[in-house]
Amino acid sequence: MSFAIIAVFTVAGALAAMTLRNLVHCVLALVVAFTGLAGLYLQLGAQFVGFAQILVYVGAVAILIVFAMLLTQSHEPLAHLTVAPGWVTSSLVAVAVFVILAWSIRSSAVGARSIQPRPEITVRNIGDSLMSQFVVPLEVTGLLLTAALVGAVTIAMREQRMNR
Amino acid sequence: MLEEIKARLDAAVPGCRSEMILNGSPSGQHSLLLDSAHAVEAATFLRDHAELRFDYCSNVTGVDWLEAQHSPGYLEVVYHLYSMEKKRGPLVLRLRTENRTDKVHLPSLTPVWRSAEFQEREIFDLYGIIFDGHPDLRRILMWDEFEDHPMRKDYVEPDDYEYEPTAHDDILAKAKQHAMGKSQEP
Amino acid sequence: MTTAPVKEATHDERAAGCGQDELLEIALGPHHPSTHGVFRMDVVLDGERVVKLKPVFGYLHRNHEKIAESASYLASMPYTDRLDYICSLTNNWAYALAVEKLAGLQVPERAEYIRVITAELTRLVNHTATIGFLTQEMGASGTPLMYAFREREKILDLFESLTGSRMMCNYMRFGGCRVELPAGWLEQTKKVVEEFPRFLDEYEQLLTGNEIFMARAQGVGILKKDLAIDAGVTGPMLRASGVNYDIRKVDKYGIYDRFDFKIPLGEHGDVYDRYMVRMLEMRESLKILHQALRDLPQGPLMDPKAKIRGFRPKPGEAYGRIEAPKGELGFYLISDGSPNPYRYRVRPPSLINLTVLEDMCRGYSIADTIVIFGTVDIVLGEVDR
Amino acid sequence: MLGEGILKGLAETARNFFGSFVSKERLTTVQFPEERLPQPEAARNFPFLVYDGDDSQAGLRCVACQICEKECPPKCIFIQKSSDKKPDYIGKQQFYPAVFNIDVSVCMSCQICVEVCPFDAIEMDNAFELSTTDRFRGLLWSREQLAKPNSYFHNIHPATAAEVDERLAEAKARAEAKAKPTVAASTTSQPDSQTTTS
Amino acid sequence: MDQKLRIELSKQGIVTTTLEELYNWGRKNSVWPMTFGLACCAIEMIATSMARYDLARFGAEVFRPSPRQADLIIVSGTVTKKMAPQVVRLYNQMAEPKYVIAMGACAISGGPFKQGYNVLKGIDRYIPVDVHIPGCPPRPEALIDAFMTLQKKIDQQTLTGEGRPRHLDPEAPSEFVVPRFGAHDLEPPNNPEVFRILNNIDSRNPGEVDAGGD
Amino acid sequence: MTTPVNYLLISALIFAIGLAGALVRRNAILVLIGIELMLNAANLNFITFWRYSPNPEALTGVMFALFSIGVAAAEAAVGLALIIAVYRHFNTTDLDQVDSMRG
Amino acid sequence: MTETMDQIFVLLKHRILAHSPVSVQPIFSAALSAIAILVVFATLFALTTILERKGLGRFQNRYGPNRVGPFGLLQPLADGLKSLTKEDIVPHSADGVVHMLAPIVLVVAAFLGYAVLPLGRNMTAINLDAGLLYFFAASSVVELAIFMAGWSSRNKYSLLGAMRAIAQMISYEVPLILSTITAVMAAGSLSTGAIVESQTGYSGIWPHWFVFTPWGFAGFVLFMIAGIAESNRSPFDLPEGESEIIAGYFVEYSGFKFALFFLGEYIGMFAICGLAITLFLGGWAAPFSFLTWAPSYFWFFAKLLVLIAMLIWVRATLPRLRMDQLMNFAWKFMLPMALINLFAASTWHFTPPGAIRWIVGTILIAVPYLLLGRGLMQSNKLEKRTYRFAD
Amino acid sequence: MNPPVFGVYLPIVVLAIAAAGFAIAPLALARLWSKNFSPRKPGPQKNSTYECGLETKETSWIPFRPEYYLYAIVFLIFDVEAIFLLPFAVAFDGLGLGAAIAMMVFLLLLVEGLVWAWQKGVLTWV
Repeated sequence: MSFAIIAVFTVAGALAAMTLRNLVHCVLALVVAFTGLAGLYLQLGAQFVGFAQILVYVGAVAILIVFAMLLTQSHEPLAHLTVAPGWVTSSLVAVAVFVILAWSIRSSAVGARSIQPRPEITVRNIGDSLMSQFVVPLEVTGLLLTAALVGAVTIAMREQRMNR
Repeated sequence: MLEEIKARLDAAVPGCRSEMILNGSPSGQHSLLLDSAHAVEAATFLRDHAELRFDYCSNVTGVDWLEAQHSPGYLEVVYHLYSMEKKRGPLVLRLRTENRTDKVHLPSLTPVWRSAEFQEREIFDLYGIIFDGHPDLRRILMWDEFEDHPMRKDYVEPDDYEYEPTAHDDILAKAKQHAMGKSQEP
Repeated sequence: MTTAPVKEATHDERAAGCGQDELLEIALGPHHPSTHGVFRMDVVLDGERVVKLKPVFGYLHRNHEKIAESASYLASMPYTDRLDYICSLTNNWAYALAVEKLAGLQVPERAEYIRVITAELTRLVNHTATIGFLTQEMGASGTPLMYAFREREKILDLFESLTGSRMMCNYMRFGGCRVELPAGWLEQTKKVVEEFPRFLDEYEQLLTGNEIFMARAQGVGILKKDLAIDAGVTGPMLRASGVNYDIRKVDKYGIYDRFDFKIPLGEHGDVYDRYMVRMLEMRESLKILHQALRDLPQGPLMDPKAKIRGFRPKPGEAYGRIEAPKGELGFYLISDGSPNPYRYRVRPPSLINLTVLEDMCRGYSIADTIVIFGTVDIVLGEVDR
Repeated sequence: MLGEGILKGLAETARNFFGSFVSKERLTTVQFPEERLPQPEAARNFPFLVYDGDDSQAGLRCVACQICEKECPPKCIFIQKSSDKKPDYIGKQQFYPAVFNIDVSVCMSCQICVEVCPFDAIEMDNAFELSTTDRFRGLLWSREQLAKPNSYFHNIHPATAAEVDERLAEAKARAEAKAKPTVAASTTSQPDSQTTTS
Repeated sequence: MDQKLRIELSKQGIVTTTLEELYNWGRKNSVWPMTFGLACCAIEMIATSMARYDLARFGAEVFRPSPRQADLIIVSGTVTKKMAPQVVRLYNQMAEPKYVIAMGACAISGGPFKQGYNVLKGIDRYIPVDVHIPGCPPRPEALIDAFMTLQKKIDQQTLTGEGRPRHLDPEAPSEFVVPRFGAHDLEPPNNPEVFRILNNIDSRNPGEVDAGGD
Repeated sequence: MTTPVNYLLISALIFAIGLAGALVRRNAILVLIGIELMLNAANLNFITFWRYSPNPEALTGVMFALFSIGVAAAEAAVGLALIIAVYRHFNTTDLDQVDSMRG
Repeated sequence: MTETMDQIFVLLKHRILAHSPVSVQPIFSAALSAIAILVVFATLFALTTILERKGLGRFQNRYGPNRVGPFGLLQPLADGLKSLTKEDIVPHSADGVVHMLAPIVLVVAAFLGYAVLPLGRNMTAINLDAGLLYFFAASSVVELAIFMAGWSSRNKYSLLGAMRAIAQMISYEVPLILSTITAVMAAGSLSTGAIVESQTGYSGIWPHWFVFTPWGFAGFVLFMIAGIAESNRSPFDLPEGESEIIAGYFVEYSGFKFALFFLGEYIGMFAICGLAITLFLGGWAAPFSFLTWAPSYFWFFAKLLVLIAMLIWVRATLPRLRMDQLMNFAWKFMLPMALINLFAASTWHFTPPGAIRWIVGTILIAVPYLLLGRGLMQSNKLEKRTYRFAD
Repeated sequence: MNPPVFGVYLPIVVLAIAAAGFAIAPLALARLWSKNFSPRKPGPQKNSTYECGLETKETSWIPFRPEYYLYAIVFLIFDVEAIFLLPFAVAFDGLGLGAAIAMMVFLLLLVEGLVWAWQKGVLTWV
């Protein structure tokens, strides 16, 4: 039952995020979708990921989007519902993708898998494996984050500060 | 001292036609009337002259001389100058308009002393003297839509006495008249 | 608050760095918590930086000059209280001084001493209030202001028992003062003056070394010496910029040449200097008060030549000025021999000190603007009259 | 060191906080309706008319000379002179105010009316609890509302009142000396001036 | 009328009365003034909120800078004609229930500056004033006294019926005409809904003047 | 009992919605939002497969999701910075207009 | 007896649950906890508003509210009633739905954090393994609520206030999280319960609170500073800096919605204080071993009140920072200090116990503090000045 | 024993719902009050945007500076970093010096970014 509730929230949020006219409303709907996804992670027993999802996506990415939006959205708060010229085709493509995915999921053997007993994964487990098995990806991520920081800042502040 | 300044001024700014205006009160603050065409030049001289150094313009005032006292009437601007460096003053300068109605232009001394900026705006607002060369000549105290110059002696106030508990002399008359006018209306 | 009209930028302009000229216009006031009443500043912001600042006046234009021109000389005296309503006694003095010059009245010595005492007390009142409001503008939640007003109340009590009113003293008359000191007033004043330095110490303890206060005040709102002189800035603001000009010393009006006091001068001309100059000036005022209270002579209070009713000075004009707490307060009077002044003009220090507001604020953030504005120390009654 | 000044400031406020529980100096509040600050002798708010004796109207010292009306800076006094006369405290026949209104919604408490009054008939009251919900009925005071007995004056400004009484007694004595024959008549008509000077 | 109905009605009456008392109690003890100072009286208003007089004792030290959150506008000082539209607009933007204290001579009638060409002769020309405090400026105690007068006034207001205050009456206006700046004066010079002029001026008996408005 | 199929279907649905949005909407920020949604759908798949894998004790799925969050965050930062740069250049975030104004 | 007093609420809950059917027991239990949290902290909010006003009064030489009810204690009730009956204004240009939702989201987000706060022994609504992360996740929603409020009002002051608030909150969130990591390292868990448990021991009479270590003390101070900034309290109350931007993001809110913002802010402040207690001040543990007889929740709330009093004290004293100074302080002082503290903490764990540990730890923190502090002063050109006098 | 809905997270959900109810209830009550007694009286003046008592122009668009965005980027990066730091901290006492050094390297990378940003003036509020 809880799955149904969360799923409805998530999908509704995602749908709203993609269809609402007002950009801010879109972001708020997106937040609902993110939160719903976090709920799904929690349902699946990935507590750490679930909360990390909220912290990063709701607390940071959404804020980032909001800032970007307020920076770029200039004169009227309403974004007109502009759609690409070939929106019918695009929608059809998306529907097709969904149908194919759904069909493959249905027909695959995954559904038959029964759930394993709840694994006792704690943050400590994550930490242990992060610092042992995944230490290289960790460093790479660090590098990536630094690179992203440098890149994003350079792109965003180009012209701005240089002019001053 | 004033004579000395006048002599120097006349020598330095030949066309300034300065004129001493004597003051009858015990304060003894006599003033110099300047020709408006040379006022900026004279003011600059007074400010920059090494021995005079009237670097500080304290007070700028408008005066409305109605026709009754001085025929024909005119508007006057009075500047009180001091020297911060030499620590002396005041030197009183006067500028006059030609009349009170249409020829009310005077040169602005704001380029010489910035402290005149708001005071000249105020005089423009309240007396209607137009200062040529003022950087930002707008109304300062009254709202922009206002049309009159209230400090002029012949300004008529708007009649807005609705009810006067202290009905008093001419106010009483006004209020009575007003009340009567209003009560006749539905 | 209006948004600047967005220009239709050409492609080239956009490419040159769009978003550069997108300025925000904000009106601070007339109803704004920290514009000391009904002042208004139209500020143009680039981000948070002030690009342009236009003061808008007149929201308290009470036609003081016009009213005074249709009233007798005496009747204007209570109106002067309401000019700079924080320090009515110095306003009284400036007006009385101008009229005395106009009519050639002599003030008895005792009255001069009392004038000095009340004027210096007024300076304390004004500076405490100013500094209190300044901290309020920096966002302190009332405490320094409360302490400042705590001390102010003590002096207001003195004023009340001397003149009958806390704020609108209406005490001085042409050629002297209105009433004799009440019994016990001198002792009470001495006590207040004795205790005042302790308050100053506490206040400095609270603020002067406070890092947040220093960060907010130092290097903010710098006013250069030359500009200050050019723009006719007077009072503590001028002295904070390093100009040694105090009318008490220059004109030696009243009996100020008899007292031993110094003029504190700032170097940087920033908010911190203006704050400190006021603090130090209060200490100097206390010195003057000590001396004046010690030396107060006996004698009459009024020039016998002075008349209360039917006062008609000879035709002529006079400009009298004093060092009011906010700067040079001058009165310019033209008499035509009638009981009313023909022209009555107030030279308000606050208005003219505001001339440089834009120059001081340009380039600083909007929060600084409020603080800088606070150190200009204006009172709207005087600015708009 | 960073934070030193902040700590000093905190110490200062803490001293005031704890001081407020022990020292009167650090708890300066006067809880108004219950506690009241003493009003000094000179305190002034609005003018009132002094009367001698018991009759608040007949005993008014005011002779409707209208000087205060003329001198009042905000022009808040309105006087209409009576057509008949009545004897004043020294027995001289004087006009009296048929109408004496003060609009306290205009009055600026400047005390000039008191200063210029040659008869000490108008004095400053120090009552201030005058807030009203009705501007028109509550703030225009008539002769009846303005009249207050001399004892009240003594009550609020004892020193000034004593001075005034002395002056009046002197004037009266002078008047009596000048016009001996009418003394008897005037004292009978004005018995109150005796009581007040005592 | 049958007994049951009467009991029922009186029960409702009790409910209304308790509600009314509670409502008035809450309102009168939590009057938050707006940070709004105009002139000299504003200094005394500030002094009132300072330690010596401490308006906070009445729970009224919460000076809200935004009119949305304030209950009381203390018109403290001279309202000039240039300022009048702003004052009225601010008053209009306040949320009901809202109260006005006209503090000092200038706010009530223009006071000493009444003769000025730029001074509004009483703020009650445009907005309904609840309490007037004469004085120039009134002492801080006088403001506290006015505050208590306002509390008393609030306490006497009824929740329902004819005599209910303006903000409970759906018919009564909640915002008033904001004057415009004209070429010589404000337009309109007053708001007839608030300020009803008097028909007969009788300076002899001011107490009996037929004051149209209130 | 919910089966992995439900989660996977939701994931597919969100992916499709994100895809549709990214393709249909012309506002650059909305396109980015669409992409974020797709990434999240993928994350959900990771977690689901981890949870229903024969050996959930191996934290691969969780770690993958964590790293994916980090990478997606970096992507969002750079993407939005790009949008801002584009906006500054063309004064619009409408991709069509950007397209037509190129050159 | 002590044990019973300590666990009285837990026992009470169990007693109540025992009488309910098994199928609804979990939901019932959750509801009981939720209601307890709401009631307790809403009451605390009311109490704090009046205590703050009275306390500020005392700092300022006056009484503060003392006329409504006994000692003025009914003041919050009157304020609440007033707010309830006040007209609710929604500006016509505002975004109605978002305008309406913002205060609700704020209150919900502010309350969510309490789920993991151990209010006493065994008194945690839910003991999550990733409790701390959950707390931060929940509190990050507050930013969004503030943005909603500021944006939906369509008022420039409120939008400016909201942007300031968000910029401030995100800037201080980094040092906030980093300063907690030291405690997490010591406790070896993200679970708030476990963190408190690890501090419950005593050496003699002295408790094993993390605040009594160099890194713990530094962490606590950093956490509190960042926490004050997170909850928009003075001297970091720029978003509602009334001397500049009127009332910040809630300029346009009236009536009870405005009250909800106040509630949300105070609730957020309590949560931050509660977390500080949990992380550094030993949670519900008694301050001395001989005081353990008092119930655990008593100690929690006592510590909470002390921290709140401290915040009031700070508010009564300090002026407000400027926006750039605020951001500088966050990024150029707080963040480096938090990182250094992290380093100091890990060094602490790798050095053997004893005096050397203390010396190294203290130096590792004090030296950078002095250097950074001086750098901060110098980069802003702050100095003590002397003045000259003219005759 | 796992509760039927929302698993162990039930208390959170219940708390959220209760808190929402806690916020909504007084709002509903206030609405009820205004319906019965004190009518809401919107008006063109009253419901216009507050701006210091001046008239408003119907726009709320403020040109924001990119500073906000730059800070947000740095924040985002450090937020993600915290996500990795937290599990490390939890497992810290069980890990050796090597892991700590690995984490320090990770941190150092980010600090490097911070220093770069600092030097670039990103962290300067304009």
